[in-house]
Amino acid sequence: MTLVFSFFLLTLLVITAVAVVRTRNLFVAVMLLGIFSLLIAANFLLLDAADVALTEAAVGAGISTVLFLGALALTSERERTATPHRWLSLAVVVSATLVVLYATFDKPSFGDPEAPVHQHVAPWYLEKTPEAIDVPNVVTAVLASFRGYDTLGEVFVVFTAGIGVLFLLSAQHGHAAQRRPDAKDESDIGLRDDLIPRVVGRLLVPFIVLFGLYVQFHGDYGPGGGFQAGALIAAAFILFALVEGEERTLEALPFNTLLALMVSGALLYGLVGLAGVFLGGNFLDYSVLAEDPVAGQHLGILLIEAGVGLTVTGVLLVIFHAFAARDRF
Amino acid sequence: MYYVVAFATLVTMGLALIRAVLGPTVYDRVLSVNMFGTKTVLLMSVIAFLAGRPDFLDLALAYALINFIGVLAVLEFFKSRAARRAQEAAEDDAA
Amino acid sequence: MMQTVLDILSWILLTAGGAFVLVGGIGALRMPNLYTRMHAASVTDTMGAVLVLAGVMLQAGLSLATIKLAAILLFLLITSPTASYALASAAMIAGIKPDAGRAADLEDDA
Amino acid sequence: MELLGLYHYWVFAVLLMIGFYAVVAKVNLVKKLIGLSLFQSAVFLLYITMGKVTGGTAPIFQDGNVDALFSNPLPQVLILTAIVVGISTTALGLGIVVRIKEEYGSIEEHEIQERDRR
Repeated sequence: MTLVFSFFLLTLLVITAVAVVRTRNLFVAVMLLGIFSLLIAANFLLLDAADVALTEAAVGAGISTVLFLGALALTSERERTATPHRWLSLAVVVSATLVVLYATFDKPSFGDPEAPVHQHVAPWYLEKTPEAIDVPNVVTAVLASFRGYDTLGEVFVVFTAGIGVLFLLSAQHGHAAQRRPDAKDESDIGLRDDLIPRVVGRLLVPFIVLFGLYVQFHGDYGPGGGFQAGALIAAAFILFALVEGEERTLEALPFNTLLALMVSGALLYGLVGLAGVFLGGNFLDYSVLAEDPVAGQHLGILLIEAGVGLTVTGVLLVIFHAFAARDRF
Repeated sequence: MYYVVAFATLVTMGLALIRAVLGPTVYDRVLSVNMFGTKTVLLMSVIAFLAGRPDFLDLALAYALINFIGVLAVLEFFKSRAARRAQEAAEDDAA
Repeated sequence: MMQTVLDILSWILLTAGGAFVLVGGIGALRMPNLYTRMHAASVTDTMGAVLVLAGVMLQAGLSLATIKLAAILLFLLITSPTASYALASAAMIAGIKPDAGRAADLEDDA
Repeated sequence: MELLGLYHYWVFAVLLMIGFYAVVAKVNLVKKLIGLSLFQSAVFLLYITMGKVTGGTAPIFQDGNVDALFSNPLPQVLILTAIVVGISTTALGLGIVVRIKEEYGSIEEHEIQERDRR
């Protein structure tokens, strides 16, 4: 029966995607992208991927909409020109689709336990997690411990993307501010005039942060972890910025603190890895961090998840502030 | 019984999607997104119990907490656009 | 005995909730203009959500899940009217006037 | 039923190519990025679909029950990190588009090329 639900959601997904591409109004495309994200998160949940669905929820529900809207405010809301060579592109894409569809016939049927993906590595992770790491959430165990290198790389990609956005958008920062000093005061108040969003927003911010911390530290036992928590906490501060204005958010959490968060998270991750080397193990081998290997694993996972959470929060907020600061000039 | 609710929610999602695709104004689309959000919360709570995994409720909780940020961002977007247009008009008048 | 009563009660709540959700969805599709559609959509956010979550809560019994469901319900009841307010406010700024007599709407980009 | 088992993969293929169409055919740079994120989501869907095992449950042990049938945790790990990386790189792309708009006054590809030729 859940398979029927899944089919229905997937069909809606395709309709949404077609609508996203067809509309010439970019604002509408962003709204439809929000629906797309909700649908794909529901699909992930039906496919047993609770952690992935939580990540999609944390990122897709607030942050990506806010970022796209910020970019639209700085560029334009409409596609001005019609698609050139439309039929040629369509022909190319349709033939490519047919090739990919042809390839799917070699795929093992949906949910087949005998499929090649399930034969190698994954059973080993499921078998070893209880004895070697002893956390209930196998996804967290694989993410933070078995494949710690991989996650280290991902954290640095996120970090680099944050630095890239800073380089691109904070150029001429001071210069532009001098150019139009009056523009700042009028558009920076956010929704401070709207009493209802302001009260509700202020009320919810602490709860979202609290939930973010729960997701961060409960990630060993249920769906969650640093990536989801970072996105949730960033969403809380973005909400605060929406209802109270940029200025006050930067007072509460100054830009330099955000940079420090970003850097310290990545550093913490790397240092935990190095600590393993100095204590006589391998890089990112947490077993040597404590007397008991399993306790060492727990400590290591806690620390690197904290590092991930710090970096993701820092980077997402830095990106948000970079776009929002441009908006005012 | 969960199936009845899940089915009703899915059909409503479909209807909301039709409204989002048809428009006609951008605000109808925002309305659909918002409706979609609450429907997803309901669907996820029901799926959590259908699958016998109450820990999936964290997801529904996440959506319940942060889904309205998108709509607030839309309001902020239109307000600042209106302010920008008013300012541009004032500058044009001055020039 | 107690369990049966609870089951029946929760099934009634769930079915009624499903019905409200469906009605709201049909309303959001069929109503003539933005503000009336918003009115229909909010039925699913309030009545639908309250009944469905209450029904699920009765099934969950006294556990952590019930507390989470209560939190979900509380936050939904706080956030969805706020979202409706924000949407109506944005539409008003853009100049869409509530007009019961007019069936059609302005086009995109109004 | 045999064929319906491939429905998820078909949806993947169609979504992938819808995103691809937006990237190759559209001239608006923001639209291209939106297409790219559709493309990306399609890949996420493929991975998670491959990880699903019929009758399995999410790979989180409940009450110490380690012997139940679980879906494959590995694709979930890869995609979980990829989603956050995806939003950061999309933001980077949007940052480049914003700078292009500031320098060229347009985000339509052919207008940018025209200005470059001058």
